[in-house]
Amino acid sequence: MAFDTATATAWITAAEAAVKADEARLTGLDAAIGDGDHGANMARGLSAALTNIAEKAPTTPGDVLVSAGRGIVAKTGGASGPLYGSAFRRAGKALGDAASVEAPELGAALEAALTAIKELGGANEGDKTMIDALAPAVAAFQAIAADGGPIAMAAAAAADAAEQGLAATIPLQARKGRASYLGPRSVGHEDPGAASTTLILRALAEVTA
Amino acid sequence: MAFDTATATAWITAAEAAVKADEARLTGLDAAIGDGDHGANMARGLSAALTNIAEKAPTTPGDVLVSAGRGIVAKTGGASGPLYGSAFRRAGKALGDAASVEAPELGAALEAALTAIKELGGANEGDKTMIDALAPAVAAFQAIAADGGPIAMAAAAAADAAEQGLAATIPLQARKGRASYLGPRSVGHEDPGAASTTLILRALAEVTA
Amino acid sequence: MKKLINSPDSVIADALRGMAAAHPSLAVDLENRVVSRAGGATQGKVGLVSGGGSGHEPLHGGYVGYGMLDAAAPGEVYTSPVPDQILAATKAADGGAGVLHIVKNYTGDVLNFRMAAELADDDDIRVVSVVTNDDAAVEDSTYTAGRRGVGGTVFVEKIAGAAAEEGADLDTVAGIATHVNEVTRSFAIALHAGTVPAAGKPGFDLADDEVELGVGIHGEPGRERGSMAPVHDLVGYSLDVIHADRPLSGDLLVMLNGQGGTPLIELYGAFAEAAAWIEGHGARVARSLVGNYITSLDQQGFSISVLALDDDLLRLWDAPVATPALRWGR
Amino acid sequence: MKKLINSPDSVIADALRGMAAAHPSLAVDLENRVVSRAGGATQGKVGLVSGGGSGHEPLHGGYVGYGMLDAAAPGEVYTSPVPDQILAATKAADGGAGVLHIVKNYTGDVLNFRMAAELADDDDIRVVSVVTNDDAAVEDSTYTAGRRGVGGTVFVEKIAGAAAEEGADLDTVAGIATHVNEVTRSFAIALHAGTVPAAGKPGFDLADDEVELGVGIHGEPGRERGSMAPVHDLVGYSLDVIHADRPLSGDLLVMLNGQGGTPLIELYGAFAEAAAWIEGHGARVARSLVGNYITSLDQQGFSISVLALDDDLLRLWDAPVATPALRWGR
Ligand SMILES: Nc1ncnc2c1ncn2[C@@H]1O[C@H](COP(=O)(O)OP(=O)(O)O)[C@@H](O)[C@H]1O
Ligand SMILES: Nc1ncnc2c1ncn2[C@@H]1O[C@H](COP(=O)(O)OP(=O)(O)O)[C@@H](O)[C@H]1O
Ligand SMILES: [Mg+2]
Ligand SMILES: [Mg+2]
Ligand SMILES: [Mg+2]
Ligand SMILES: [Mg+2]
Repeated sequence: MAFDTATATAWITAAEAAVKADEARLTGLDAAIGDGDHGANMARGLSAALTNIAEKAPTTPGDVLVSAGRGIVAKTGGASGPLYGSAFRRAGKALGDAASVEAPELGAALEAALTAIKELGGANEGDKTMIDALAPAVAAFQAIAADGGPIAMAAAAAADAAEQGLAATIPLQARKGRASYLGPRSVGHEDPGAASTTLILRALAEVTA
Repeated sequence: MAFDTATATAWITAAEAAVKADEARLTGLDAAIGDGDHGANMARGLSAALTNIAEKAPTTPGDVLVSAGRGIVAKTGGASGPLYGSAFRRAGKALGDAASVEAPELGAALEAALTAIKELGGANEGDKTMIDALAPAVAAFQAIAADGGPIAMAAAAAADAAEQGLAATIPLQARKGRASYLGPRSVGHEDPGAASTTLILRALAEVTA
Repeated sequence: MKKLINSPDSVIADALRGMAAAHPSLAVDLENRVVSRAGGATQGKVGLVSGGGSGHEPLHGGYVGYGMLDAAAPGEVYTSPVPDQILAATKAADGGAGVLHIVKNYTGDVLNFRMAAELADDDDIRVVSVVTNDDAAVEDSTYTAGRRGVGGTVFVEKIAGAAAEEGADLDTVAGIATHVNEVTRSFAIALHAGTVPAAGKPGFDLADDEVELGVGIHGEPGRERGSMAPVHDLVGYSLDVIHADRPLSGDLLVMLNGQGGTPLIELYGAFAEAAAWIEGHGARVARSLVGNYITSLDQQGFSISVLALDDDLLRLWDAPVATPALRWGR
Repeated sequence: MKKLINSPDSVIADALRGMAAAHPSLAVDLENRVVSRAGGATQGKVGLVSGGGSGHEPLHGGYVGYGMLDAAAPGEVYTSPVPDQILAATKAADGGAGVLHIVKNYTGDVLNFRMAAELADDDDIRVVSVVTNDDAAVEDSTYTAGRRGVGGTVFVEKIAGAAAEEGADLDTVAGIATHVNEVTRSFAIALHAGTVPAAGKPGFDLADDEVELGVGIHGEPGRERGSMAPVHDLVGYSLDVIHADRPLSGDLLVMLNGQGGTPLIELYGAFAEAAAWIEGHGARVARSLVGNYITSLDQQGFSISVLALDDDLLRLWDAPVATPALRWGR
């Protein structure tokens, strides 16, 4: 299955539903080591992404992701708004104006998203952020794509890797974002942004399965 | 047993101890239909009475009560400060400069206290105030004194009457003091001032027994 | 109970030390517990004194200064001050033109201020007392203690203070204070009771779906218990009570006051509802205050006070004032 | 949870309606969520914009007015505003002499303000940003997000605002703002967490004998949990941390700030302890604020912010200011 306009739209739709279904959990994670708004932020942001997609009626998968990113930046606020917003926008731009792409292009788009987040936020692997879920996921996706594997398989592997990355944030001490203010007390909790990244990648796996 | 300087001083001492021992109860009654400070007010007031007696070293029972009243007015605040303060002062003045008095004079002094409270606060029997304990107590005291009964018997009867008067405040709706703001919701509770009056009269019965 | 205190016994003394350290414009007599203007009484000006139990901050100490009070006498928490203390405040406020006592209608306050006025009379200071009783929650009757003095007291202190600063004589200032009280009505609703330090627990318990309607400023229960509702309804209820008691029309001064524990963002939300209600009834918010002006420790809830303005009252309200809690024009 | 709101979703919109109704000196753009001066930007003056999550009232909207901010952009509760909104505030503040963004150091605030500055650049508005990070509770390091911007932000807004009003150019105003931030340190302790309306319960739970030491302004836990103690000790602990980080001496501006749910009488008691500590260490309280200036909804607790004054800072602090929450001199 190729990644086209319909699939891209289905991805954002599924991501929004997944985040809304798990809004309370995301908020709870953020309350423990942040300020307790990550669930609301992501729900608001992905709703705005859907609204913007509906308004813009994009005709390529790249445009779908750019529209999603713009919607997220415009309405989310917080750290996750600019970070996820730039990520989707840069992923969309990486897809160019192709009507449909295969695994290698989608893998490159996901890598562009990761780079956007790193550039904007200045964080790296191990800082206990969404990067700790996204970076291994991108690597897993690209490994399968490089072997000629289909998008479905790559996306499933990415979601699994994100989940492991999420679990691996538990023993980390946060060095970026609000959780860093807690110092050693940030240890022992999942990072909320890594949790939402995992949900979003699981949604990709589901709509491409 | 006559009412002399030592007895008067013992009365205030016992009253202070009784109020301190029951401070939490008085405060609880006041929290229900007032502002929850009657226990603290009475404890502060009667301590001040003792301090003033110690300072003035009065040599007549009348002067003991005047000193107590002045101490109470000067340090209590609230409704009970002026009311009890005036009551003790007027009772003391009624005793004149006698070195020792018998039941009829002490009864007249208690009546002067009642009159002082009525004049100052403008309340009457049935308004759910300390008057509802003091008025029947004065009547009981004077009845026995008029029959030639001793102070001990009169004081015991006064304390009993006060207790009954206190119980009788439960079904009343307050018309004076803070509890009046509650309207019908003041029904169903003992009046805190009637409760402290009962304690003070019971202390009189004990020190004269 | 967790409180930012040293001990329940030291709360007033500690707060007075803090006021002294924070406000060079104030003279704080720690011994007599009197807060007055640092410069002393203004000669030839009518002096204004108020006081009452503590726990209502910034009332009254925070309203001492140019254009408002000359001295305040803070009692124990929720307990009126004692006569000697009020006398000391009266002396501190006396500039030779007499002193106005602004007394909230509570038996304790009324009696202690009355005794103080008698003591002042012995010292040849002429005192006139005005008793505020603006609380529309309480049924008024000559057979009872009558209505409580609540938020309208802030209006009385500001407006009478401005009149005194203009040079009005004692009877005129007292007349204006009386008039302000007469044209003001207040109503309050509590969501969660405050905690008196000496008591150690909230004055009453409310379930999550309950409110107290018609509370005073001493953490006491209200005239009835009601159901929790959106702020639109709670504010509407309050203004309905006020309007039924004294119909609202024309230009109004409106205070949306917090009880100490409600965040300012919520008070602004409540004020939005009040303003909409008032416009909807054909009246107009000409002046307003939104914030914590007369509190009940950390109680959660609000009160609304509404005063019917005329040109004189508006001018006096707008006149310069410079106190810790209310300041404009200088 | 009981809150004086219509619904968790409407809290910001309702509060902005209330601010609009309460303060004719403000223009409130309900659509873009921008609070600015009613008269519009002052031509030729450097514009000052701040913003951040809501829930800290009176910060920032309450500091819009003469001598302080030109515009504020309030986000959702505890969530930074979005770039378009900050851009709208920047345009409202732009009088042709450039605009200063005063940004508290949080990843979300920094990123959204950075994006807004880029958008403003597209519109040919010159923007300089100053990021405040005065919280001595957080260990500073280039490997982390660094320190939080907290109470010192109020000082920055006031003092930079005065400089802009005097006619200083953008780089000068930014330099002063940077300097104020550098010479200010803050520390906060919470007794009871506040409740975010959308969350419906307090951000953390504390036992009756526990406090959170070194909290920020977003209801988050502090750097460690400590034992409840007399206010003397809690204030002393806070000033020890500040003093160890930047020794206190000379003339100080001291803010004893409430977190929204602590009564003013307790804040004065805390200020008494702060003043005594400072005198005891040979420094001097030259100016002070005591009250709720940067809050965390209904959280109970306090923060202390201390700024080392010099003649210029003192003059700018004393300069006239006329905003809803801070006003003197006019
Ligand atoms: N500098 C950063 N780089 C990457 N991710 C970050 C950074 N700062 C924060 N995050 C992510 O953002 C998440 C918090 O998002 P959110 O709660 O929506 O914003 P805020 O912290 O402003 O309240 C964190 O859990 C973390 O994963
Ligand atoms: N007008 C009055 N006449 C007589 N007693 C009164 C009057 N007003 C109040 N009281 C008494 O005072 C008691 C309350 O005293 P207290 O709690 O110490 O003062 P406050 O009401 O000022 O807090 C009431 O229970 C009542 O018995
Ligand atoms: Mg968050
Ligand atoms: Mg009482
Ligand atoms: Mg009382
Ligand atoms: Mg946030």
